[in-house]
Amino acid sequence: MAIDFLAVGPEIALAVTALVVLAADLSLRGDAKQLVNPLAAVGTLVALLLVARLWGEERTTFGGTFVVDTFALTFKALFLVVLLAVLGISWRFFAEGRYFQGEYYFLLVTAFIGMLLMPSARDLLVLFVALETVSVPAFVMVGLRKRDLYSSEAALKFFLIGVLSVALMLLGMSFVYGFTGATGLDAVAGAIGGLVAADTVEPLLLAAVLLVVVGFGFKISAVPFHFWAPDTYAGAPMPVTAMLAVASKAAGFAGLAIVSFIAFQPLAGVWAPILGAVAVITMTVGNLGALQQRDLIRLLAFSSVAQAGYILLPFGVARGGTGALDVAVNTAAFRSVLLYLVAYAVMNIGAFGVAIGVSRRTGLRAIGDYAGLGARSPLLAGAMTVFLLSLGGAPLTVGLWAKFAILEALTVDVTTFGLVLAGALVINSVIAFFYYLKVIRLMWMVEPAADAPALQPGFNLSVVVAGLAAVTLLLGVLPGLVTDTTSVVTFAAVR
Amino acid sequence: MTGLDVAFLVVALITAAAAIRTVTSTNLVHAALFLAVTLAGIAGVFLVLSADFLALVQLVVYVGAVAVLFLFGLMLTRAPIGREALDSEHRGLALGVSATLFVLLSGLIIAAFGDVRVDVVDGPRTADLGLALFRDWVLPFEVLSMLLLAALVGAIVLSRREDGESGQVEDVTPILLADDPDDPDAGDVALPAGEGAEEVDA
Amino acid sequence: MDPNTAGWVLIAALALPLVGAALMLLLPKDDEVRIKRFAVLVTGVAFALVAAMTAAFDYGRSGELQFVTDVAWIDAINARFHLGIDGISLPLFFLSYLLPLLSAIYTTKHLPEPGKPKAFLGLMLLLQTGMAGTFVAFDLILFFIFFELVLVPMFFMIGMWGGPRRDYASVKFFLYTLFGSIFMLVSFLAVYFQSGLRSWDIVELSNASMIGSTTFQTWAFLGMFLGFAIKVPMWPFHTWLPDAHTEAPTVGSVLLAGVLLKIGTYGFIRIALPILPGGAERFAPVIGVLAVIGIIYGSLCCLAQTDIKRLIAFSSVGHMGFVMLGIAAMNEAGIQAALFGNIAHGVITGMLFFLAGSLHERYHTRDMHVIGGGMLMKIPRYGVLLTYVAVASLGLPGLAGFWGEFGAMWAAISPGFGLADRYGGLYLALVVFAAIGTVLTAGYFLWMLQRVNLGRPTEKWAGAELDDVLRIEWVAWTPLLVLVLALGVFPRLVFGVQDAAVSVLLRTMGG
Amino acid sequence: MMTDPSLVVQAAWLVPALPLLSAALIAAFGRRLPWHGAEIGLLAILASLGLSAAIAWETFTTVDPAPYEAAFAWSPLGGGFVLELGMLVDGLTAMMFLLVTLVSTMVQVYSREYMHGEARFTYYYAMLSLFTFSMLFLVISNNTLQAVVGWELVGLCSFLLIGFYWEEKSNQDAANKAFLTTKFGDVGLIVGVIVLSAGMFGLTDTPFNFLETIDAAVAGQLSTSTIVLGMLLIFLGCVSKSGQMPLHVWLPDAMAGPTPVSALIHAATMVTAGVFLLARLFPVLAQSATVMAVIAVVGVITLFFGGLLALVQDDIKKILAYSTISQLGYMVAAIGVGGYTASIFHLFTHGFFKALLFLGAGSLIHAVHSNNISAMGGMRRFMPHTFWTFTVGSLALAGFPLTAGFFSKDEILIAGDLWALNGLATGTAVYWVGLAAAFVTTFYMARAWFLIFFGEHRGAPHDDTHDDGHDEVAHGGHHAEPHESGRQITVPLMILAVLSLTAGLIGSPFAQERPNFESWTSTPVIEETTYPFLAEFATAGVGVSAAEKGPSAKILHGPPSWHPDLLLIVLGVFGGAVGLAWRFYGRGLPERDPMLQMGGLTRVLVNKYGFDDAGYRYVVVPVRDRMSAWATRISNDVIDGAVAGVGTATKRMAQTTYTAVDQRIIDGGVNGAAFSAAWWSARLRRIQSGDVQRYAGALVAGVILLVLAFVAVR
Amino acid sequence: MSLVGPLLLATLLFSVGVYGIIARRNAVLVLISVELMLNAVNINLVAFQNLLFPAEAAASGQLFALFIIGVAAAEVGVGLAIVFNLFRNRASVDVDRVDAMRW
Repeated sequence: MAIDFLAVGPEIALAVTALVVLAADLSLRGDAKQLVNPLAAVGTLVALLLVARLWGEERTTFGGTFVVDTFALTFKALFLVVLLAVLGISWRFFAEGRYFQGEYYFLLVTAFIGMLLMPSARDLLVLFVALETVSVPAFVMVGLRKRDLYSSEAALKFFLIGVLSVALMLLGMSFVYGFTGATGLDAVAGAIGGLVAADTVEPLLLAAVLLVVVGFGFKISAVPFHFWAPDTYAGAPMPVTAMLAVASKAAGFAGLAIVSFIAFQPLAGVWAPILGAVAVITMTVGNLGALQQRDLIRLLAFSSVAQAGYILLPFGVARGGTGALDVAVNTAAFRSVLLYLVAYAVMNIGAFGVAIGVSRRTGLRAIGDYAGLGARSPLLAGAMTVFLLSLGGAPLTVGLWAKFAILEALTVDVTTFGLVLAGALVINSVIAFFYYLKVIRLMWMVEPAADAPALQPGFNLSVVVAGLAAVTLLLGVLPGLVTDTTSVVTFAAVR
Repeated sequence: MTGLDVAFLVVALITAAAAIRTVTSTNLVHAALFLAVTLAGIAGVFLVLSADFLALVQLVVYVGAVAVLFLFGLMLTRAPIGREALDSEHRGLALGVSATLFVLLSGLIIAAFGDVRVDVVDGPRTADLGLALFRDWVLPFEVLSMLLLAALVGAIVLSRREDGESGQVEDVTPILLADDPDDPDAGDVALPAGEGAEEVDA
Repeated sequence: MDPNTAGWVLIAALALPLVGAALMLLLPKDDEVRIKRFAVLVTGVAFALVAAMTAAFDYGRSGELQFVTDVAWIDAINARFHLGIDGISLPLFFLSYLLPLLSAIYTTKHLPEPGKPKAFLGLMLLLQTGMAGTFVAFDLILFFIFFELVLVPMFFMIGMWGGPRRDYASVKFFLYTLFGSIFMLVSFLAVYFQSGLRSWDIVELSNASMIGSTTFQTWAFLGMFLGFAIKVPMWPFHTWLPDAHTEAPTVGSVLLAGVLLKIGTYGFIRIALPILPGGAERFAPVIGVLAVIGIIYGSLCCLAQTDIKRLIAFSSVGHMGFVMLGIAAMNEAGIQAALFGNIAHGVITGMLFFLAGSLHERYHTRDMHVIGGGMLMKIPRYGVLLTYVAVASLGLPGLAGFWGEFGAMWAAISPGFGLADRYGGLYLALVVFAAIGTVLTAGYFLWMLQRVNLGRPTEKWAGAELDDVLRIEWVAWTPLLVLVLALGVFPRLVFGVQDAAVSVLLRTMGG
Repeated sequence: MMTDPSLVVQAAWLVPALPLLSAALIAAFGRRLPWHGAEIGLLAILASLGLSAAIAWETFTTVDPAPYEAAFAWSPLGGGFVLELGMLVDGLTAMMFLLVTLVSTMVQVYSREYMHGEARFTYYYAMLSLFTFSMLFLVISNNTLQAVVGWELVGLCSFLLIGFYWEEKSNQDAANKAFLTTKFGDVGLIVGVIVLSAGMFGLTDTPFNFLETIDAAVAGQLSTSTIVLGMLLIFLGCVSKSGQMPLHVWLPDAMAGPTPVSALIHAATMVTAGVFLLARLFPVLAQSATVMAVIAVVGVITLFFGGLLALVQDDIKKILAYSTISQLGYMVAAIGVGGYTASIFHLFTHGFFKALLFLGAGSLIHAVHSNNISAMGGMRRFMPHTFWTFTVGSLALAGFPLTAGFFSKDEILIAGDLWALNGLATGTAVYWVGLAAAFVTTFYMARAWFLIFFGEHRGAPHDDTHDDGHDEVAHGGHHAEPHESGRQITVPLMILAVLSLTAGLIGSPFAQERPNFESWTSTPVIEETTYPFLAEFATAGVGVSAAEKGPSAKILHGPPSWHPDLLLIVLGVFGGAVGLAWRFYGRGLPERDPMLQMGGLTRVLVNKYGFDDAGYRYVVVPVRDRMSAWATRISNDVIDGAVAGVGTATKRMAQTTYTAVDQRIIDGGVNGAAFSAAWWSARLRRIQSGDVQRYAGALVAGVILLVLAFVAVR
Repeated sequence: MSLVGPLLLATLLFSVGVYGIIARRNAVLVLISVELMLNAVNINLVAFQNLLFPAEAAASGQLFALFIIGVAAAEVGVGLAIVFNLFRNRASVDVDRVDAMRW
């Protein structure tokens, strides 16, 4: 059995990059250590090129546990671009903060290996390992500000909740294995499909399905697995927060999508309404939580919880059947998740980028510190405005299309439940604008404090932020650039 | 009830008792030792289930390494001893949650597998395991190696003594948390409506 | 330019303000005079272009789309970039180019605090594109984009240049409208999928046979209803309006009343009714009742006001009630009246807000008690203008306000779609109450005039130096003042243009 | 259609157009002209008068005139309906033209002296012209909607002229009251027009057209409900505009305007618009017994009780105002009893003698600087011209035989009598109450006449603040004695006096041969109008020949005829009333006015039956003050409360002031939701306790719940 | 042999682990509880593999357990490192006191 090395090319490239980074870190001294950042970026670009090379192909290797298709490649491209952006906003932060740069970049790249693996994995075991590969380095990265109490605390909370979730997920996987005798997703789906057809689905199997979802629920910080998120986001170094909020979450969604839409698709009639309800609760809790925050990072954390709720919504209308309409609904749901994640990545990293730009030198991150940002740094404030409006779903930003895609998925077949979910989305969007507008208002409509320190966002960060803002607006006007790409992703391709 | 059942029952009882003592023991060292017993008991379970290789791995990795690691951990953190010191006030919550979980899952398990009995217990042989590992599971295996490396590096980074690579603490920009949890008003960001209402009062 | 082929003109007209806004960014920040002049230039050129379009418009075919552009836009969801203009759109489109020009002229003299003309005028230009776009977009998605696009600049306009409670007002404005518009989007999507056409094209969907079941239509209409009714605003979704108006800078109020509110009624007429006639038929009595409640209620609230700007704002609730009553009539005359009411309200109330703004510039208060009367003595020309516009607003025949109000009542006496048989009595009652509303309207405007205009100036103002109408104000206001009279005397200026288009619209509804 | 209408008739549109032009010209250039704009107004109105006279002559001499109608499409209204802008010229139009332009001319001439030196002299003339235009526009209209336009414009001009002295609050209030009261009636008018036009849907594209509506009604194409509802609502408009009870309250207050304005607007023209409209639509309302009865009853009530009110007035203008109300009551009552010709004949004559009386009163006021008859006395010595013209006017008003008022009032009484003979009680009421009111009329006019012109001159109080102050022109210098007004005032008085004496002749029994007033103002449609309901009531009667009985009867009018019995009765009434008045007032103002000594009756009259008070207390105050507050409260406590949830909405229910209430709006709506959102969020965040073990517990608990949910869903 | 026995034992161990995570104050003891949970899963996997699917060629169950052991080791390492670091910062490893960030 030959291994298709090209199929795992991006992963290999990142693995090599990780090792090179580690080696370079050991051999470089002082300020030269900064160079590991461009080194990692080069490796990422190579991986990106490999993704581009693979684009449009469908490959399967490792005995069917690893699949390359447009769905996976889209995610991989997304992760790699996010990695580039995170590298961009990390450079100065880590270089000036005198953290463990080499190790940080090594851990970062390693975590991304896990992410790249996630959308390709077609086996519970591989999914588990991929998930852990994302998590374990993340546990460490969160605690990288070693002398900082908050950082340690954040790491501890993240770790404990993460491990607990993984344990629950493993328990579920073990039961799934017990029922199906397999860990390959297709095999699991087949076995479950048989059970569904024979109408011999044990409640335990349903419980197991739910438990498997838990692990991803942790990654995507869905309620009630979201508790770590605000605390961890607040305590972690900001680039790590950005990574957690975006990449790690996207990876979680990739995994969740695969598991739900492939392995457990025959049971969709059971898990869809529950996930829909969880989605509604998640976005509500996230938005209500965000309303109260005075710390921008925590606000963004709760906001990202809410966003997770939005992304979860399409899962709520998933169908267990295989009729034409069912496939259409599932495909739309699937695509909308993907589209939203792309949009979400762009706007959220941007927002964190601005937050880093404001607080890296000053340490200021209270929302109140953003007063008059428009006067102090119009570009940062302008970009932040764009990102926040986009997060809220304002027109001419990519955020609108993301929400649009979700709504589209909910209404492909007009059902009462779908409309309820849509209604929840509407109401939550409005609540969300409350706190987004609060920040925007502060930035533009309040005079800056007299002693507000000067801002030096730095070149890399500025480029990243400006680029993301431009992309946000560009995709806002021409969403076709993404929607046309994701439309290639069909449900059949996932199957 | 076969001999296997009896053997399992004995081992299981020991394991369970040790496990419970692990989380209830008031003495740190005792707890760690009970953990070792539990892990060894699990190795015994594996043996009864005729998973010899796993039993061995269990003994070597867990009883030999992990339990010792925990012991070191306990020593290094100089934790105090005693129920109040070892248990938080969440005991009630913990008991409720875990008991419910146990009852729920047990019920479901019995409902699902209550009538499954197997006469011959025979798992894959060790050679098959090796073959499968490098035939079917080589991808996760390789990734696991990266994971272990990352864990190693991470653990070293975190537990290394120096502060930052230059050893200078003061260069670290402190985080100014906006939310002071001890401030009762924290987070009560005035809503616009609130402002409006105040105007009326004035 | 040939209206059959010259789609580029429409695009150019839409793009001009955007380009202008971008160019304005290049001007030096401190050169206020040049920035203001540039804004006048941009809006002026855009208006000239639209005026030329109006001239070139083929009035013989006002029921058909002209200046059409229809190209692919987002393939994945079949959204198209479809622009066009017909008899229904034209007057509103014209208005959305006229008012910004006048606002720009007005701003050269009265720039609201805290200055920053570049940002202010830039936002206004952005707003203009959004407003104008809604009236010519014939793709639901495109419409939605323009519809939403309006929010952001208006939010900033109110929030940065508004009155003391601007924060509150701006957020309220934004959230209210947003709330409705997303429901509207849900409805759009439902229609998109339910129609089976996989098309967002308004014309195509309008011409389609009944989409979905009656139940579906009702629910889908509810979604659109929320979106549009909040924008209108209909009672009881109106509560954002007085705040937004009161706090907004003068120009913001003018554009808000003059064009923004029209988007809601336009949406009803252009989208909700033709695409979902079944739902509309079911909703019509509800709309009618809410509209009339709005008329009475708005007038009553006006009676309680002391802030003149707030009074005008509440009067909008009443006037838009008449517009909605026309829509509720579900017949040609009703739609005609609604559209006329739209235009008339835009012109009159826009003018009233100009006046209220200038009043504030002079007296530095809008409280009628503080002003205390005697304005007709102190600044007579200004007083005469206020009387003139107020009288127009209370629906005096011969001025613009009358035709929309009368037409709506007239149309409602015999509503279309068989509503006359089922709800004849209700509609008669609606007409009666709407007519009573006109008395209340007259009441508050007369009381306002009495409190502001008549009598002798109080001691506080007797010695004060107050400017009568300035030259720049004359320039900015004259077109509106003329329109108020012209529309009143020649209602066919609007009725005639719309006639064919409304007939076509009603045909697509199958009524 | 009139065959070959003459050029004058075709040019009838010029009659309203000229005043409109003049209004615009005066507004634009008036200030710069030597007469400050009055010359433009005069020129225009004289031209209009000339044209009107020509049209009147044309229509008067034409045998069996059919209306001349010309119109063009004003605007499409949607649904294929067209609104016309057009003119309908027939005898009625011509009569109104003549009346309006003539009185307007007199007033404009008169005003040049009367308003001399006014700061807003130009504005005044512009408004007069505008008013004249509006009235003529209403009169010439060929459709109801156009008439509504004119009607409302008339109302606006009235508002502007009543409030001419807007510095004083009382005048502002009077203007507002006039506008709003009539506007209230306009609700009826507008809805009525709408209802009537709705009846025409399907019959025509021009549903507002008068002639088509009349034809349809006569042909029975309009449903009874349409006619009853539509006409009653339109009548509501007439009630308010023509000062019928109970919406007459604005008319006395409207005397706040300059006296010539009162003469023009509140005596001769605007207030007759209602009667005109009823006459215009007479064949329609003749289709319904209900409508006729309601109109008659309202008219009867007004003509009597309105007249009573004049008994206790001291202000000469108020006396005339109540007299106007009473006389309008006669006209309306006449319509209600089928006296089409009688009604508009009285309208015609009343226009002249009431304008004369008002202008005469103005002359007096001009001289003594007071409106109060108690401040006058013995004026015949100072102002001989005013005296004799005023006397003529009073006689005409009192219906002294052979004056204009005598013929027209008699016609009304006769119409009532004929109606009664057909078995309709309203006719009886009109006849007897009409007679009683004639006594009252004569008495109060005699009272005023004695008090003003006889006895000693009591002199104007020097303290100007005693006056209502609204009508006085601020003349420099002190007048020791009143003196006669100038020629620009007296000449119009004389012209009008002559007309008051002679105008009745064309409708009198002296003019039984055609052409007379009846043939002038009737059209074939009117003449052939039948009362479908009359058959039910018909008994043998005079005036209705046996051949005409049956399912319907010909309209109850014909060539004027002599009624000697009535002449005697009228003379008796006149003599009795004058005698009584002479007994009370013949020797000047008694110390205690007997009119104020009638106990309860006086109180009721002085309180104006409580209408004004009631109107203010039960309509204005509740609407303006209470309902508006309620509305705002509803907005907050109910609407937004529903959104916001009970908890937040009821928090400060007690606060009733507007601002406080408005804040409830704020708490409600989206922000109310936000408030509750904030409330929830404040609670929810406690869950985020910071304690990771609680998180873990919550997590597992959540998992358990979800598992249960899963199993449950299954 | 009955399948329920090992499964119930696993469930018990898992629940005990959950109890420990929530109830134990000392961070190291919490980590120990985590190990209990992971081991419980292993029992499940092995029981299923050897009792239900002994012939499965990929030996997924046992190998899954093997991977879990490996990952658990990694987690213990990282977890202890985090706890040490926390201890250095606070001189305490009481989990329930670590609540500087909340709400």
